[in-house]
Amino acid sequence: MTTTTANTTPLDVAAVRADFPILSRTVRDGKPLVYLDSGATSQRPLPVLDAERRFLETSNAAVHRGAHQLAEEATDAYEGARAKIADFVGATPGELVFTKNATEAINLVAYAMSNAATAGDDAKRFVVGPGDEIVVTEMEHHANLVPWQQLCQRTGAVLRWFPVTAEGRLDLSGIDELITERTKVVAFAHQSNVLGTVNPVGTLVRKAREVGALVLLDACQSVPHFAVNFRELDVDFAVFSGHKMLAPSGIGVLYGRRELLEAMPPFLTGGSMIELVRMEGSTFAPPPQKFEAGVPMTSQAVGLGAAVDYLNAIGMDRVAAHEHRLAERALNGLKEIPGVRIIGPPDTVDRGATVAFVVDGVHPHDAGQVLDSLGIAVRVGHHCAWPLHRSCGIPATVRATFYLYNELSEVDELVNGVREAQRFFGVA
Amino acid sequence: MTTTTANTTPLDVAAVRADFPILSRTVRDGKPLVYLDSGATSQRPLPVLDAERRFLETSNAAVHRGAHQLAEEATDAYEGARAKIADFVGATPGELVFTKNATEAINLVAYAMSNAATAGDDAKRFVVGPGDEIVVTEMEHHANLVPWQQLCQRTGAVLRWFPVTAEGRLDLSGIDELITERTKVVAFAHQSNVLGTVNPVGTLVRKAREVGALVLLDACQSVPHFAVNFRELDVDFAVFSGHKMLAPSGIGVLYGRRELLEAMPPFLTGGSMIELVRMEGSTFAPPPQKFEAGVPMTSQAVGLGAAVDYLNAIGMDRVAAHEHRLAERALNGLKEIPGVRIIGPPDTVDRGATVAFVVDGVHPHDAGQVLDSLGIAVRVGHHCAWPLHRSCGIPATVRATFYLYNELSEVDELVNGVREAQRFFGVA
Amino acid sequence: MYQEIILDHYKNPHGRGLREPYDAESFQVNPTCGDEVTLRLKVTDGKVADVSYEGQGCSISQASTSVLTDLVTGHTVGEALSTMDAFVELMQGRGTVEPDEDVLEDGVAFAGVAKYPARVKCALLGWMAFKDALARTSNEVEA
Amino acid sequence: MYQEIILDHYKNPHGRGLREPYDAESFQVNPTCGDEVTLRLKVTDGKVADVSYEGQGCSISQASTSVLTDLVTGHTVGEALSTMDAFVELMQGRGTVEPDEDVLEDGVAFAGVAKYPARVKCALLGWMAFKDALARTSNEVEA
Ligand SMILES: Cc1ncc(COP(=O)(O)O)c(C=O)c1O
Ligand SMILES: Cc1ncc(COP(=O)(O)O)c(C=O)c1O
Repeated sequence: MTTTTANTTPLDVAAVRADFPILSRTVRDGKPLVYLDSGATSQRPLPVLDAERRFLETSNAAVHRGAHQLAEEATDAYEGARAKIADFVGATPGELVFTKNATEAINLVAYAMSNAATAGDDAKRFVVGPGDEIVVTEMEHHANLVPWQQLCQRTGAVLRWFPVTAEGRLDLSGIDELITERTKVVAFAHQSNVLGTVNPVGTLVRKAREVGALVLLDACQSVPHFAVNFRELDVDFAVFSGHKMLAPSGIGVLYGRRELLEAMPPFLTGGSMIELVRMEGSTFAPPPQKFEAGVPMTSQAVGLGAAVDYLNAIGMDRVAAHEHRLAERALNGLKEIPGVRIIGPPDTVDRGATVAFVVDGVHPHDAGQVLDSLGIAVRVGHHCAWPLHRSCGIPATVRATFYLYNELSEVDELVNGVREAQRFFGVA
Repeated sequence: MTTTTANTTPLDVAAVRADFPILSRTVRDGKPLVYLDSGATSQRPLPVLDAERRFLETSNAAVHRGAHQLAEEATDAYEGARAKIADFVGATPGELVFTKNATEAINLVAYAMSNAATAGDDAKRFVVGPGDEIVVTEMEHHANLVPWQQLCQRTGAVLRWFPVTAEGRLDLSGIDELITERTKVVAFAHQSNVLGTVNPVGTLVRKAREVGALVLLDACQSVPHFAVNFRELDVDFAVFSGHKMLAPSGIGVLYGRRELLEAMPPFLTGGSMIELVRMEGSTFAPPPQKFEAGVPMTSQAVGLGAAVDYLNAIGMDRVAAHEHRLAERALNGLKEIPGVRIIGPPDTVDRGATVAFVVDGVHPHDAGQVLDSLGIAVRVGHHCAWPLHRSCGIPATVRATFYLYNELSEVDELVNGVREAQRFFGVA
Repeated sequence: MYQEIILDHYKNPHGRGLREPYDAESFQVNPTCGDEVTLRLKVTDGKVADVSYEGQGCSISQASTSVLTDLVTGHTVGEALSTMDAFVELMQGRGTVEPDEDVLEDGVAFAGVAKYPARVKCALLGWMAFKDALARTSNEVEA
Repeated sequence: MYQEIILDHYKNPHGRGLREPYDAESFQVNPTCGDEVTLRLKVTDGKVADVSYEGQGCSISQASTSVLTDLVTGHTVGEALSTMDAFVELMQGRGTVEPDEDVLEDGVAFAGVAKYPARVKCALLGWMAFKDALARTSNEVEA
């Protein structure tokens, strides 16, 4: 994660905001919208909206299926987007599978592994069963936890996990007991969607390599926010979602090392992913097609390609530097309020612009409601990371997440809003 | 299927076409586009494009997850769309699951059935294994074939199928031998995507009920084209795709009878589909949420809702009547050409506006290429129904598929184009 | 939406704490925020003899459960059910339902909550537990 | 795109039919349209001694396989591979590659096909079978 600001001119946030029509709307009786929920889903800039619309008004057709001009143009647009997105994360197009969201991408790997049991010799290396273990962490989003619980339920493998320290870091002290010869997969978030913690990918990858386990990186909260290169990180699989990085909903990405995607059995089956189909049985296309059954999310891929162009034009280092400033200001501002407790690392070292907190005496729902009445959109609840909240001994938090279009002044509004909530509930 | 035109004023095709920007473009050096590939994917009218864009510019947020105003509006838009779409097919909102396409919807059922083996007592009725049979037909799209082959591979069940007659109808003569006490699922297309044949749902449902088998209807080629009511058809499951009915890509639908969706184990797992999550295990939300893991296709659902509004405003009976006229003209026109053979029923009885054919002495690819050079977009190949083509003894066909925006004159252009292809290849 | 009445019930909840004896217990959780309630119900001679509960949650869920105990305790099961129906109707009415103060008493204070769909689940959490507990006892009650 | 040369090869394919003896056979299919080719290869003393094939497909796939037999038969494996590379490059060039007639002979007629991506697979079907067959013999050839 690059957080040095030395060589980058600061982001012109006002110019960026002009690209996002929704940011100029008002909510709750005329309050300007302060959107601090990009960790759940981001907003879309005009170039992304326009790219998708242009595609639909000029070149829309089923891809990889037709021989007419529209089908050619659509296929080019779809595959062109794939190449661009692959490049954005240090992958080749053949290593990039489109899914509907990151959740599907993780399920794809988990199901391919249970399918491996009946998929012949090539798939053997993916088989898991009794005696095998899958390792996750206690800070995972449900999307990177429940599919592995279910894989274990289907196969008899056992799920194990890294605990989290009081400061919101992974507790790696038991790494040698957790990641062992029995470990088949190590799956973890690059950046926590609650704590903001950026996890030590290198350490976990090295250990996994030692024991021959596969590594799956949940990059949902990293790829949108700083420059990420899967090849350099040396992970086997990685996933992220378009809607969290200025792109349409309905599209996610699975990255897989080529040789793994080649050997791995398919997941969803149907049209476009086959080689030969007979009533008696079928064979399958090479990756990535093997994992893309049915008519795909064509215009959404085009939109994600446009989002990548947009982010590249700004520069991910600049995005990261801006978010660094936002996170710093939020942490400092909130820490000054008596009765507010940050859930996650207290400083910005290896930490993104996701700030979760609790307010003594004010339930997160109530705090969120007061903020909402001021036009400030945050998320309250467990943010699909219920076990993490349990391990912190709290049912829920308030979470503010920032992105390239947020102003420093919006951080101040958040801080003032929290004070207002305290006043309202008589705890300050 | 309603094909009587008596009480319906004919469709104003010119007015409809004005809603579809792409239809006024030209291809191949200035030829007006004649789009006859709606069976692969349809085009999108302005009201659908605008609805999605309006949503993204005003109310976009993660649904079912936030407590701020945008999240409320987004959730309302998403659930409002679900209610509208459910109503369109005679279902209740709780019976309608959003998937990325119809292919995922079929896979969902097939995987839920193999998951049932380890999902406890509630799921028992879905378990399949050695000795059980799944029945499909030889005219299925790969999407309604390969997932069942794979289910059989995972569980040891056996796949059986109805053959197709020379006229392109289901051969039901062996129904009593095919659908038996061993049958767990009968899965078939409402309308074939190649032959245009509309299958006898009632006969198959009655027989399936007799033996206690579940019925899955592939309604991809029916819901877009005539009024369909799943409740009245009395099927257990049904699937269709948005992109074939004027709506965005990236969204499909699974219909399931409420009590089945309640008992059926989940498929994709992750955020938004849970009830309680602990590291040790999780429980799941009621349907439809149970089957919608992760951030869903929000704006796409809104688009599909708008497409349903658009179709309702025109009236599905009118759409069907118009397509009936198109099919009749195409069948008559093509039948007159020596050397052209229709693959599928020769008349319009129980038959939709999908016309596949071969031209003696001209390979479908070559015929398609000549048509493309004239601006006519058809599809060539096996149309993801390879076994059907094999059973007809042909590797491929040319397929023209019509929709509400096609003019009768476009049918004539197709017929003339086929004659042109014959001339070019010296066979007429 | 934060009426004084709601804040009063939140700060000074009525009938809180789990008590014996009881006929049925229900545990309910709001899966989006993790709020939970455990509610016990004692029915005697067709009447709600006691409702006791524990839970963690926001002002809305805590206050509405407090109001619940006031509204149903001492009433017949039939009366309690129709009060519940009225409260559910109010909450799902999106702000279009005019609450009847004779039936809902302090419950009318929640009319404003109905305009915030995400909070409706909070307001109904305790009521869902009550409904569930009632269902668990209903065989005995009817017998 | 339908050059006379292509139509000639389509109507009068060269070297068609499956022949013995052969070192390797390859079956290739175009999964989108079902076109298929079975190709046999005989290599003698490092030279392509015979290429024979059967198949069903469009004018492009049939003609390009016919051209293939002309271009590789009698040439060393090395020469055949570099001809193949040139043909593949031409086909994947989207119409931007200038074909070398000395190398590709009748194959230059396919330059126009390169502008139709969906047909490129047709033009390459026979060549992929040739490449695959060659790979299957290569151990012996190199030994
Ligand atoms: C009959 C039929 N079934 C299933 C499908 C698969 O639909 P999708 O690709 O949208 O999942 C199609 C269309 O491709 C179809 O025509
Ligand atoms: C860390 C993390 N992983 C996974 C997901 C799941 O992403 P999606 O819902 O787009 O599948 C999210 C976001 O919801 C996330 O923040």
